[in-house]
Amino acid sequence: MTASPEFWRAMRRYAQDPMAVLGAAIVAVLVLAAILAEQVAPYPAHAGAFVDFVNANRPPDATYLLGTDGIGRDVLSRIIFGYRTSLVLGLTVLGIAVPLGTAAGLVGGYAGGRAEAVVMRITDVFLALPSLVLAMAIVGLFRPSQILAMAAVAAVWWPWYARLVHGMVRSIRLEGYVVSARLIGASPVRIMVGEILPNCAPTILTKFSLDMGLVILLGASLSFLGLGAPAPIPDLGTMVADGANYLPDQWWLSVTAGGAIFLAVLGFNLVGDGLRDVFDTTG
Amino acid sequence: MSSTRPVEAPDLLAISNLSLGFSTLDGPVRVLRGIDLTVRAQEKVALVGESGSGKSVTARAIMGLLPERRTMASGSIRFAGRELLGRPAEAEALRGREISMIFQDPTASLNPFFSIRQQFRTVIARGGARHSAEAAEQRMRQALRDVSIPDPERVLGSYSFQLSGGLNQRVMIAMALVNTPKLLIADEPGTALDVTVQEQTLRMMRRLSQQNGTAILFISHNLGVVRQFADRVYVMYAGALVEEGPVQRIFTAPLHPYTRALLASVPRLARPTIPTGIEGSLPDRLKPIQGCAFRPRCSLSISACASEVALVAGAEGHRAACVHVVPPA
Amino acid sequence: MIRRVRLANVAAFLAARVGAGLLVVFGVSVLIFVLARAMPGDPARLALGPAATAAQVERLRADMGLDEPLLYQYVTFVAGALRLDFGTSLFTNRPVIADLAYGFPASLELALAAGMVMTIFGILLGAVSARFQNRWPDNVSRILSLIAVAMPNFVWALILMLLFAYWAELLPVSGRLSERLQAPPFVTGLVTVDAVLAGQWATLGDALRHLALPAVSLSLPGLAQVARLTRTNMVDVYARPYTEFARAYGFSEREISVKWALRPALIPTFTLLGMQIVALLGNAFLVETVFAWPGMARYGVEAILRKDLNAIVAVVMIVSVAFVVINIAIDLCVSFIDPRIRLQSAR
Amino acid sequence: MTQSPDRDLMVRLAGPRSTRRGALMALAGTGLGLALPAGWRQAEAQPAGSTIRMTESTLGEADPHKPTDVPSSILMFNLYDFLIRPAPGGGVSPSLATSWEVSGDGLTYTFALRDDVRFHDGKPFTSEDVVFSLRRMQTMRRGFAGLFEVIRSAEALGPHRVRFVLARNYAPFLASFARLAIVNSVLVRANQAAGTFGEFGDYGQAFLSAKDGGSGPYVLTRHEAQQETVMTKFAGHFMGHDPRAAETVRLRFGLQPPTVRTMMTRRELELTRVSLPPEILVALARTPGISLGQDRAGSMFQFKLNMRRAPTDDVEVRRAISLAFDYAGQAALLDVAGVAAGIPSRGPIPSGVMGYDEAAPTGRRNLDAAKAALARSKYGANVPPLDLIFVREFAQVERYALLFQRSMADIGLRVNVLPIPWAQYQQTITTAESTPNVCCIYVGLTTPDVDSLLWTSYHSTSPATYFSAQWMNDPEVDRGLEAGRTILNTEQRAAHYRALGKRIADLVPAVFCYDQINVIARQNYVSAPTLTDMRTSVPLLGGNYQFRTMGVGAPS
Amino acid sequence: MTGPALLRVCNVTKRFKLAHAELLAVDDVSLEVQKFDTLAIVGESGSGKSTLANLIVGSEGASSGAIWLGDTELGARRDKATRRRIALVQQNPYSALNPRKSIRAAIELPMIVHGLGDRSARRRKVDELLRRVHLSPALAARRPLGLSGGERQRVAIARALATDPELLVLDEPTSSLDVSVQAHILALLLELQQELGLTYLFITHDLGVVRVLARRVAVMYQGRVVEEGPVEAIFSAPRHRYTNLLLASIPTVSDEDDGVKLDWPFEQAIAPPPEGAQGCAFRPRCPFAIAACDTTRPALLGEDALHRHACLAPSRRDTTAQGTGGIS
Repeated sequence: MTASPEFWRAMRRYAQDPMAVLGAAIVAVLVLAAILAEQVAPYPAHAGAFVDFVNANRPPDATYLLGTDGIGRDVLSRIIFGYRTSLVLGLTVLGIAVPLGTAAGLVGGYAGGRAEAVVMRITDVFLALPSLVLAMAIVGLFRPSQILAMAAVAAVWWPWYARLVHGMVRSIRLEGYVVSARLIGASPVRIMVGEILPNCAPTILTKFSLDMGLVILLGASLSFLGLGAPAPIPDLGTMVADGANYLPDQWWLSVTAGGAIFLAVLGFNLVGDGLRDVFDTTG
Repeated sequence: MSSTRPVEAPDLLAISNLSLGFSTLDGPVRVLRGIDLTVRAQEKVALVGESGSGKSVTARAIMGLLPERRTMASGSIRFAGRELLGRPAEAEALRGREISMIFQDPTASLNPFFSIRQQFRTVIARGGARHSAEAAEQRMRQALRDVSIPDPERVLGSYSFQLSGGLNQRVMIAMALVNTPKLLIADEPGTALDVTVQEQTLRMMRRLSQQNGTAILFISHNLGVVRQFADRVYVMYAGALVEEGPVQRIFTAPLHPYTRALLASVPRLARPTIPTGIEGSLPDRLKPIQGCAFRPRCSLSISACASEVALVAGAEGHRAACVHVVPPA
Repeated sequence: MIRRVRLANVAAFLAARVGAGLLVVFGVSVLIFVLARAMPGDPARLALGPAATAAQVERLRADMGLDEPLLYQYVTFVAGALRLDFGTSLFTNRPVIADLAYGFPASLELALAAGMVMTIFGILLGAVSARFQNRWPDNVSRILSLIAVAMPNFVWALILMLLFAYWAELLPVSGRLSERLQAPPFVTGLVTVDAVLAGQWATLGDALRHLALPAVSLSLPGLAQVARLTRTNMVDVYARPYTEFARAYGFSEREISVKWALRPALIPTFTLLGMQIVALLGNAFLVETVFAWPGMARYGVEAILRKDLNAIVAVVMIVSVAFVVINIAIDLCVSFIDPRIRLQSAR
Repeated sequence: MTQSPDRDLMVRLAGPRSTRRGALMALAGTGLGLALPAGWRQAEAQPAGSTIRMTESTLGEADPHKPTDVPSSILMFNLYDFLIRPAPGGGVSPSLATSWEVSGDGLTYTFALRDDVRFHDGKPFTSEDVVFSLRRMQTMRRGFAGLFEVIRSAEALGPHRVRFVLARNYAPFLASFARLAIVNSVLVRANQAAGTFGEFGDYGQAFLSAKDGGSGPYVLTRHEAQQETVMTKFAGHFMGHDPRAAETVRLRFGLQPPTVRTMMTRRELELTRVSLPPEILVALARTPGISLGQDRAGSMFQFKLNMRRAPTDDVEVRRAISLAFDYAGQAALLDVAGVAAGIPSRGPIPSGVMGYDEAAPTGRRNLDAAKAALARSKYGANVPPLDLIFVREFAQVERYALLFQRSMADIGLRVNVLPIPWAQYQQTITTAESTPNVCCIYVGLTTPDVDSLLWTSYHSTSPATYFSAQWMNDPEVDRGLEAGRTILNTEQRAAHYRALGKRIADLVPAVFCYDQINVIARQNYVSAPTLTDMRTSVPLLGGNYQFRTMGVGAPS
Repeated sequence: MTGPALLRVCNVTKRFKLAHAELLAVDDVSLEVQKFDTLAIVGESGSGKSTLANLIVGSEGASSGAIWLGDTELGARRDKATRRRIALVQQNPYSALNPRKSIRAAIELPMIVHGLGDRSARRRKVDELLRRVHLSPALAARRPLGLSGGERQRVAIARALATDPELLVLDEPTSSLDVSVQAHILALLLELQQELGLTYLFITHDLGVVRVLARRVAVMYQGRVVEEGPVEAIFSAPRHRYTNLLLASIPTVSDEDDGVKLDWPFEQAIAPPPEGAQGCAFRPRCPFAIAACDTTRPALLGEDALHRHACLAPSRRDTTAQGTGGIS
């Protein structure tokens, strides 16, 4: 797809908001760090099978900028690799939840009547389930595994998208172009995908970026239940959760990992806010 | 400056050389370019122009309703001698007491979460005088009866979404006038309503302003309505005034080519002729305007139009910003 | 045409909501029932331990009805559930309902308190943000709410505990009441409410002090969401004609922000709160763990880990019923805030 | 080891703390918006009185005849009495039974019982209660019931005499009685509900799950599975209490390490039982008024290797693993603020237990030998990766797991490490197929007899528990274990088990890491001899938490 | 000028069920539109004109009665062949175009849905349609965002023409445009009608526009047609008082246009409509009512087939206007 003038206009508008630009910069740095972790991290080996009890629990110093954990691993290196895990977690969960929720919301919102009632009641059922319970139940069905845990989280995450999209579809379906397409005789699928979906996309994208931060956080709860990434793969959520056990003496463990999550949440939130502002006045 | 105008009453509202700009994400936008406008006490003045001409912004500038932080303004807005521009506190002190406003869409303008009574009571409290609950109630009822609402009690207990647009319009007029303001700004009143209701609204405003001695600044894109209502008319185009004069002269002997073209665009009931319309479109708001803004669309444009054109006085307080206007000898 | 205030509208609205709620509860019950039984691992074997004989396991399975057809099990379960009989917990060997009667009020009290903190401070932050949009109070409040959302709430729990209990020793660390105090007579199970009912003010104070840290840490991540939503809605409401109307008619800016614009902006916030309550009850597990709060969430997690079928199903059902009830309550609140719902016939 | 409060230290502490407190109070006032009247502050800092509050993991039922875990054992040891009790340093000593006679063929045991014992409700203890308790255990077949399968008949020979006839020789028999809690038969019968046990209904399960039915030194007064279990002193106990024994014991469930740390510092806890991360223990050791203690419960830390799953089904692979493990790295982990958290193991039998071979070598790393062993294995160079699970709740185990992973990397073995919650852990190891290659776990004696550890771990017919995660099926070991039960002579038995231990070690069913000592923290005003004095500690899971023997001074 | 009617609306009624009542939006309406003719349906909000348009374009189904397009009866469910023959131009050009799709995609959609032409044929057709509505084909690549209201409405008209329809339903096509732009759109519509031989059904509340565009007018009030006839006759000599009121309320820009005056007090004329009255719905606002107006709902009748009205006491007019018939 070639960049339309509208795209560049949106980019210009985005660039006007310093906070949004800051957010984009943070996200860009984090994503790059995650991709290039092997090159960027001071001690790449510390993300793998590594123990060094001699250097365990060292507070931040020149050698280990953010200190070491109880196993003697460099916290900074693990945070950089942790971004990789967390981003994969976020993308996987939302990669399942967003299409699922969007499809449900589209169908429910556009079909109306009985189909809508059915879809929205199913959505409500999932909303009424405690997410951790469902996650654990699904994981319980099989073996504890991170992929399954992610699928389970996605299972409780999609209703939010379904509701969001549903609400938008309810109003967009009354727009002139949708009415027009319907009167022409366009099929419901064509209308939903061709006419309505593109107009939901900005809002979905905005929520997507906001949710990235939240999903990263959820990793912490999952690892609390033993559903995090398998050791020794660093995972920001697990690092916060584990590090919290050593508060307040080894404060740097959870504080730095928490700060890393904060940075990601902040970055994605600012990007989301910026996107919303851009799309708000465009749409 | 007003030497050619017959002085009937002191200026209630005097806007001089008002320029306004907004900073937007796409860049700065100039919306008003040196507006001079006066409303005398008890006068009915119309500000007419198409969408994007800046007439609503003018109204909001007077009321002090523009977002301070993103607005760049220069010039002066004086109300009864007091400067309002850049002094939000001054404007706020006047709002709802000395100056009132009616909006285009009455139903959307009333808060659907509060009953008419709750909103009306706040408006009355705004009047300054302390009223007992009973007295306030009486005043609300009387105000509603004044706008031909036969059952004020029922209306007061209702919410805007329960009432018809016409009824909401009357409620809003009653609220606007209950504190006997000196100036009423009416922004496209009744545009969203049916013609019969619009007609009724105009009649009511005319009657009440006469009763209360309220001056009206009437903002509209509908030339027909302006003709029926106003004593004096300002015509705006692209953020600037292009013509000003008594209503009769504007409609019978318009001076500016834009005014003439606008009048020619209105379908006529007497003849099934196709109105001519105006070719082209409004200038880009992000780009600075040089000379007459109407020049690209004007069939009469000459090279002189490229330089700044000031309002030139014609007969009977009639002025227009066009190089073709010849001032009377 | 002025429509009369129709209570019937509210009643019809409520009836529709209750009906939808029942459907949700039904859906949840089917889902969790099937899920619980689809879990691998024999709950009977797990409960009886490795020493039990196969015959013993069979007997327990039969006692639990596990060898009946699924549909029959479900019907039996529903029949029991309607009498509030969820069977016996395999872990505590007590009726599940007795365990829940102990844990649920504690969790509910925590979730409600967190919900209140979340609502009040979230709306406050959001309203301040919206009123001073893009100015420093807005930025401060947005950063604050981002900080709140950037830590999982059990980490908040630990941090707050260290700050206010370890260093400052201002607030208690664990439990619902100090050991020296007797719990007030059981009425609602919510210690604070029961203390008020019994007029035991010292107990109320103590309960509130115990509640403070868990509730705040449970509320923080959600608080940010409430603040964000409130901000968005209020910005939207500020852009509405009726806000301009209010300004034009001289309503004071303060009054607009605390009354005329706030109320319309609260509707979506309230709806979010209703949906958040499940998250609160669910996440409560982590906070309950840190503060040794004797709640249901911990019980639920324990039940899942131990495949305590009856307990799992009961916990989930209770949560979903709480979800439905709280959402109906919120809808009712909303219908009183929003006269359009209360008065307008469905058109 | 001072038992009086350290006032000087308290005074020293008050200084810096108060400034921090001031700043944070402001924070509390504004940040939390909780306007608390001044009088409410510090309400919690009441004297603990004679209370012992101890951390514990969740405890389902209080029924003494069902569970097998440590928390339940502790409850059992304090609420109930037993015919015998484990003696410090191994062996048994009289308790409810004053003496016993064993017939020449070793099949008949006759116990003389005390006649001065009363249950908590005042009912005198008789032989009927013993028989009832045994029947209940045998019938319900829960918990440690397997220990009593060997009993062919039990009969009361009088109110204070009871006789057991065994089906075969069973050397560990006497020790088994450390796990037969004697319940009040009258009380239980009176409270039995409908159930599947014929005239015994539910055998009082519903009643005993949360109520007291014993004669032990403490009475169960409150049992909330989710929060705490409260016991109060039973003044009429026949063994008596330490003069300063706690009036109340509260077991607090599921507290997180930082919570424990805070509560210990604030003196809202007297004793920690659940293992804490070493960092927390170090911090607590530095805290005035708190010192560390050791729970020597005869347990061991092992990496159990699944002998029926590739590649750990090959003894050479297991040997390679055992040789590759970094024992020196482990040694570094065993020092917690100068207190040993364990001593290197010398085979499958923990120190201080019959059969322990002091001459056997401790583990030693030899990478060359490990690589050679690996090369000898049927997998050669292509050894598939190993799955390792550990219990999440055991805070420090992850380090050993990662040390293991790191060690194996040196001989080219990949290890996938997975932490699993305890309840799921138990489920994962129920079959050989679902059991991963490596299970890190603590195992210990459940009765004072070595058989209780070895049989459950290594006999091919023992039920699937976390003990047996190596799935050994070796006829020679089976025979050795069976023989060990028939040898009545203590000396001979010890020699037998030393030999058996060697045989087991040769099969490398596990990496025998260290004999675990659970490091605990306690307030100095609590005296707990079993946790501070090696000579009084009992090598038995949960055996060292006898609150009767602990004392509480005034805190400050 | 009388040929076969292209559109016939026969006794069509549409009821909406509300929570506590039933709304009769369209009440027994019969109308015909000749081929190549333009019928304007005028009325205020709530008169039922939009509902009638919805029934004709098929976004809703009638409660009773029948609508015929030529020989085809139009139900709510229609096949594509029928849908092709009717196109709708909507009121709001800002909502009529999908902001996320290019102009080309918008105009192409009907062709794609109806399988008209291949890619390149469609491309040519889009360019041609754009030229036909006096827009540059270069616009095709753009999105609606930068377009003015007038340009958007032209695009919407081009889209409506994409399937070569016979009947164009114009739902207030100029009411949200500026008057200077409106004039161009009106001119364009007249031009297209002449060039393409289109038939227009024109829904509006703006009588000024009607004068320009329509040849016949139907005035609706409370769901019923109260007057129907040639545009000159209606404008110069309305028979129904409601038509009279509408005409008199129009704010005009010159004295010349103030032909129709209200001959009873305005305040009375705008009294609120009654609920559930038996007789003529306009009765409470009408000072000329006779006794029968209270009980009889007048039928749409007239002296001749060309000019009908539903009034028992119509205003008496000199029939001078009739002589001028015919549209220039």
